[in-house]
Amino acid sequence: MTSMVAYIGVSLVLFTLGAIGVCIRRNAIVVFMCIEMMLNAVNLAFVAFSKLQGNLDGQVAVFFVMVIAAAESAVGLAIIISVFRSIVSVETTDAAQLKW
Amino acid sequence: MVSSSPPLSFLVLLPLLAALGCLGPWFAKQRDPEGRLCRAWSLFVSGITLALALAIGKAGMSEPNVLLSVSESRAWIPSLGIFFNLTLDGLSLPFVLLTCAVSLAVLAWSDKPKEAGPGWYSIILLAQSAVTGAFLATDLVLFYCFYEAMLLPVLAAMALWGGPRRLQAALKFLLFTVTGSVLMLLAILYLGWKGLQMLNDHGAEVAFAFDVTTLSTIDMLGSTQQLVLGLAFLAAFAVKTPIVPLHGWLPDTYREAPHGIVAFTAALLGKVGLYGIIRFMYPLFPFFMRDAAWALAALGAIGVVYGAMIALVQRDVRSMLAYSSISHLGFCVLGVAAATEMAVTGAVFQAVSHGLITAALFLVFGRIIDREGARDFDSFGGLAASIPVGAFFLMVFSLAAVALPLTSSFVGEFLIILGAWGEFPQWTALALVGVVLGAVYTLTAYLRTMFGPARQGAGTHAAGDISGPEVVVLGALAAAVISLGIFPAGVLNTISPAVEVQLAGLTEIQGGAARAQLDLSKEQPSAGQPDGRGGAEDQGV
Amino acid sequence: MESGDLRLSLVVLAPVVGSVASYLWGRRAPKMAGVVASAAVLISFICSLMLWSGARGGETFSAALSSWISYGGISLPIELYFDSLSAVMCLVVTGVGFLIHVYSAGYMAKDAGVARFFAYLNLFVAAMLILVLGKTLPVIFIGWEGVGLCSYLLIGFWFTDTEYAKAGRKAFVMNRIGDVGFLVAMAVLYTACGTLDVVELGRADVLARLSPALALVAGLALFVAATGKSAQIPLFTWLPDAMAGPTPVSALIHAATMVTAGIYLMGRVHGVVELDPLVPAVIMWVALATAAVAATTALVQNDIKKVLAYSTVSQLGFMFLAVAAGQYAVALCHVVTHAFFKACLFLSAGSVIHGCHHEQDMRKMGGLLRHMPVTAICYGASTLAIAGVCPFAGYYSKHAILSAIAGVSNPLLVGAAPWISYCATAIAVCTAVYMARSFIMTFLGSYRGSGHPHEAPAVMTVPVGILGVLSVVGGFLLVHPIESFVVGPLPATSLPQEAGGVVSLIVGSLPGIFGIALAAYLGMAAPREAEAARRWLAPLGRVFERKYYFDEALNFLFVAPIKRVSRVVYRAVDQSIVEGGAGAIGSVTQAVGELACRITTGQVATYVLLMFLAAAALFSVFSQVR
Amino acid sequence: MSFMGFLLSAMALAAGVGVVWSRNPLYSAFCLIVNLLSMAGLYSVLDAHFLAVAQVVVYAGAIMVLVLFVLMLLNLKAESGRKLGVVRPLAAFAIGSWIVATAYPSVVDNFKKVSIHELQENLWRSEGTVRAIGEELYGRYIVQFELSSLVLLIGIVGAVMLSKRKQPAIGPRPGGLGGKA
Repeated sequence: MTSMVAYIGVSLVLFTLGAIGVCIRRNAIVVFMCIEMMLNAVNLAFVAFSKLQGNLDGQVAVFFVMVIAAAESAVGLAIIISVFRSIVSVETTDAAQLKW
Repeated sequence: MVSSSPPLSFLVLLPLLAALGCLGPWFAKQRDPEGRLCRAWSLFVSGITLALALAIGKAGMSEPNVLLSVSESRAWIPSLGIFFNLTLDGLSLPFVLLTCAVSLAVLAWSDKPKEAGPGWYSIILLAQSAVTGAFLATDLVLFYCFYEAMLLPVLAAMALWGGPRRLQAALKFLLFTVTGSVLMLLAILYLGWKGLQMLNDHGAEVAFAFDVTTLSTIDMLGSTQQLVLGLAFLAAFAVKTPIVPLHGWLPDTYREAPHGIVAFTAALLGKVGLYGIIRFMYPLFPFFMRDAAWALAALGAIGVVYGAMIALVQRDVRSMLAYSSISHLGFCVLGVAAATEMAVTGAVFQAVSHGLITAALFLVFGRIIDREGARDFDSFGGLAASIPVGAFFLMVFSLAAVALPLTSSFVGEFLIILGAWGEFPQWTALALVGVVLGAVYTLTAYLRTMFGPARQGAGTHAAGDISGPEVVVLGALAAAVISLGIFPAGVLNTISPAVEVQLAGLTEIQGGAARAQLDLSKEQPSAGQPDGRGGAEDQGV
Repeated sequence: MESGDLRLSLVVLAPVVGSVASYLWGRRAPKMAGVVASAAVLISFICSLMLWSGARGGETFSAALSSWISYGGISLPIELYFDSLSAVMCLVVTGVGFLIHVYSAGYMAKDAGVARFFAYLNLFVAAMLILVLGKTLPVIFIGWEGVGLCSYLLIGFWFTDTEYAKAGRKAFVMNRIGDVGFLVAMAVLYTACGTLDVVELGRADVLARLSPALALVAGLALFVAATGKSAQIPLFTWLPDAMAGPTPVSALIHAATMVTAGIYLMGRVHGVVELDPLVPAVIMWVALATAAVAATTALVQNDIKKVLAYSTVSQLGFMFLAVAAGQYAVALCHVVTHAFFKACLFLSAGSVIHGCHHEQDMRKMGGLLRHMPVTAICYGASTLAIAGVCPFAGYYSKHAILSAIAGVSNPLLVGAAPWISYCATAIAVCTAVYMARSFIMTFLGSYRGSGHPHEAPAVMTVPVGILGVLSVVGGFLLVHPIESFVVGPLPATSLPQEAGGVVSLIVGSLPGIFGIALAAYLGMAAPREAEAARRWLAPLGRVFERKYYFDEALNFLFVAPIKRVSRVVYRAVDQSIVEGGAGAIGSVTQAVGELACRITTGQVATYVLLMFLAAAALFSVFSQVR
Repeated sequence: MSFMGFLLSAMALAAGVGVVWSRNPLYSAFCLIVNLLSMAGLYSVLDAHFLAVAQVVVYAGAIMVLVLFVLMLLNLKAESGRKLGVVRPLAAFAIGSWIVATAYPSVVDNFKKVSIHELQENLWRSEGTVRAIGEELYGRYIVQFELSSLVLLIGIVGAVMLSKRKQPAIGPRPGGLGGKA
């Protein structure tokens, strides 16, 4: 059963990578992709625990995460496009009007 | 807490109802333009309250110097142990009468700010009911509510009808007082919580967790706790009294508020602070009061000299009166700090007499300011000829302010000096220096206003000499000051036993066994044994 | 209230009622003000006489007017007490007071505020009587501040002139400084001895409770009170300025009654004063200095009232010399005789001023003997009395003082006794010189003023005449009887015996005669020597002229610094610390607020990073917890 | 951890780094696709067969296609020249490594406590199939399932509204979400 831990480790590293990506990258779409990656890391952990616990709750949770990810990507990309249309750039640093 | 005849809470409710009445439609602007009807209504109600207070006082005090104590108790939030406890004893009766008298005087005083409609009367009645409540409440939470409620009408009046810089003054007044009282609220909550715990442990069926008499009987506070809580309470009362370092708000407020309100504030709000120290801090924090006595007396004495010196160089009438109030109240603080029965009785008496005198002074100077249209002394002068009645009353009250014998303030001051000399000879001597300076600035003010070559008064709206209702008001106040000065025995007999009860906690821990056997029978045929701890030996000056 | 109490309270209440009545009645009929006021004082005088006859038999009366401050542990009622000492003072106050009231009815007849004047004057007499009849120190204090108030009101009577009003304020403030001493003494005596009753404070066992340090404090505090009221150094500069008031006021208050209150107080509580030998020593030196300063200043004054004012200060110095020597009865006699001749001098000066149309400068007078014979004779008689020439009143009391000084028993003073008596004699000579100078400048020589002076009306000259007679007869008639009469409350007088007979009388009045001769020689016979003396003494003259610069010194040491310090305190402490403090708290919170705003940079990345950081922190905390 | 699991994990991690590191967004998109596919593989290793297939269809198929489509629409080339600066990446990397350093050991020692379930390991070997997931979805999670459809609906409506070209003047300023440029 110790092998299960490895998957959790992988999901942790993947999640952190995603988070770092979100912090580092300026391009909105890459940020969006990193968020997707973080979601996937979480899904991996869900599945690993589902196997460990021996019931399917984990997998159902992953299913719902996917639903949410789908809806989120639709809306997210729409937002990115409309931002692009107004400031002709997809850099997060340019969309900085909400400042003190 | 036996509940006697209901009228005690009427003292608070009557002015409240009258105030709400004043705002009613029937007193609307167009129906009663000058507010004469509204003024009559508020005078009527305030008069009844004064009569009621006298009746209750008289009924409670059947024979001489028995401890007068009329009380009333209703459940308010029983689960938390908060009760609507009102008690009228020898300590609060003089203050309640002072409140009714000053409010009646301010209501009767005819010149109010022009733009103030019936709202003026309702604000003063509201303030009166709050101050009366503060003087009667023995439940800490109830006292806190009244203590805060007192602030609002004064604040509203000042912000609405005050002088040029009224908003800053109102804001500063609010911030100073509220920061002080919030500290007190924390202390109250801690006390109540601890009290509730102790009472439940003892299985008391009705837990008066916030009632000062109950709390003072179960001594539950270690000396460090008393220090912290005492400082919190002192913060609130020091701002209100005001004790010198925390008096920042006073000059601005007294400069900017309209005449009536500043007379009301000067006469009453300061006294609640002093009353609070005697009523709550002595029984609850005896250790703190004993240790802090020296510092408090020092602040009081410094306050006297500080206030007097600054009043000396003021050019604005109102700030001169403000600093003179600080100086007079510094004397009362010295009396309260000395914590001997005579000094505290003197302090209470001095506070009441200062209330009457300051109210009158502010009203008379208010009339002169209206008449001159200016506030500073340089534009005054030579008014004695044009307003002889005003000059006479101003002379009477200036002399009373200088504590001339046969006026009430001399009795108070004399008792404080005798009582406090045993405890703090050095601070009393310093306070006496302040008294001399007091004579200087008061007479200088009178000289620059009244004497000098006769002038008709430059004010555009020369308001003419004092006449009609004002003469009655000032006459009544002067009569009170003189009669209290010549026949103070009755009032002193009511105050003294009540003060002794308050100081019981303190004298217990100080004197210990020695204190108990010292019977107060008079060894000296003529004058009583000095109550101060000072025998001859530790008298070194 | 058996008859004694009724008459005693009447003595005090009559002037009070008189004051109110004369004001109300006087407003409508100015003439009646003087009449009502004088009647009231007369009633007091008659009651005092009746009580005096009782008191002669050693009987004492007391009357309680109100249970003033008596509750629980303390009882200090307003109680009057009439014994031989207060009998003498009462008779002087009411007697001289009555004469002055009659006089001022004429003097103030044409003044607009005559009703107000008589109201204040009656109130003053009432206050003085309370002071003299008080049984306990607080009751004496009531009178003490009452007379201070009335002198303030009367000095500043013509308040339209700011200078006069300022003089009134100066008098009140200086009295107030003395009163602080009185309050301190009362506080010390009450806390230590437990009583403030005058008779009690005479008893040895009560005084034993005072520790030596406290006895010194109480004694000095009482003397400070006396200096405030009886114008000794340094609190005497208000008396010359008090001449701003009408002349009858100066006569009554600043010559006969109020200024002697200090001596009465010393006599009343002589037990406390004598406890510590240092106190009488201090009194002796201060009194001597005051007498010297005042006498020399009077030499060069040209305003007739100023001369009399300084002479009063000097005579008060003499009285305190007797008090310091322990001979209180002798001091009391000098009080009585001084009341007579000084009141007569002031009233005749008043007549002169009245006659010369309010001219007070002696250089513009002269040769008034012809125009005002009666006033001149009375002024002359009083001058001789004050100079201490034999048959006149001054001789007996002043001579008694000089011999009392010589025979002083106080250990600290025995050594210096001879020197002090020499100085006192020199001062007596000086007194004679300036009084004779004033007589010569006013009444002899030719009239140097404008207009033509006229004799004062009868209503003014009669009281002056009576006082003149008293200052002649008062000496040998009253001095010895008074000394024996007041033995009860005051210690018996023990003067060193000297040979009786005419020789000692002449020797006794030598200083007076010598002084008068000197003044006559300089004044009339040899103007050139007078001029030379004046030039030679010029620098010294200027010092005397400016009252030894006491006024400037007091101003420089006290008044100016207090004002400057107050301004500095107001600006530094009040404005910057107290107001600034509140302001500072406000600006600090604002600054912190601005700092916190910096964090919202608008960059999404910054917010995410912060979220990430927070998540990390939370994670590490919770992972430890389990 | 079987060999296949190890291999797929390595691929996933490499692709993850690729997504974050690559300059051109297109390359990071492709790396993400590789990552998603390797995740699908891992699911099947962990017997979640339905999810593996769903992953490929939903994530790789739908979402990534949409992302690529947007990338083409906006024809983004490589990042503009501006260097990213040093402070922020360093901070992010430090925090990331801090999380991994603290979280992993605590996860490991917790696992030791939770090992009593091995017994049921072979019991549900085929559990990850469509039937089992279906029974679960339409059994216990029926409410959540219906709600998820609502989420999808909102997503669609949102996307349509946001990307409409000519906005009627409903916004405070003409021309929709005005900006600096």
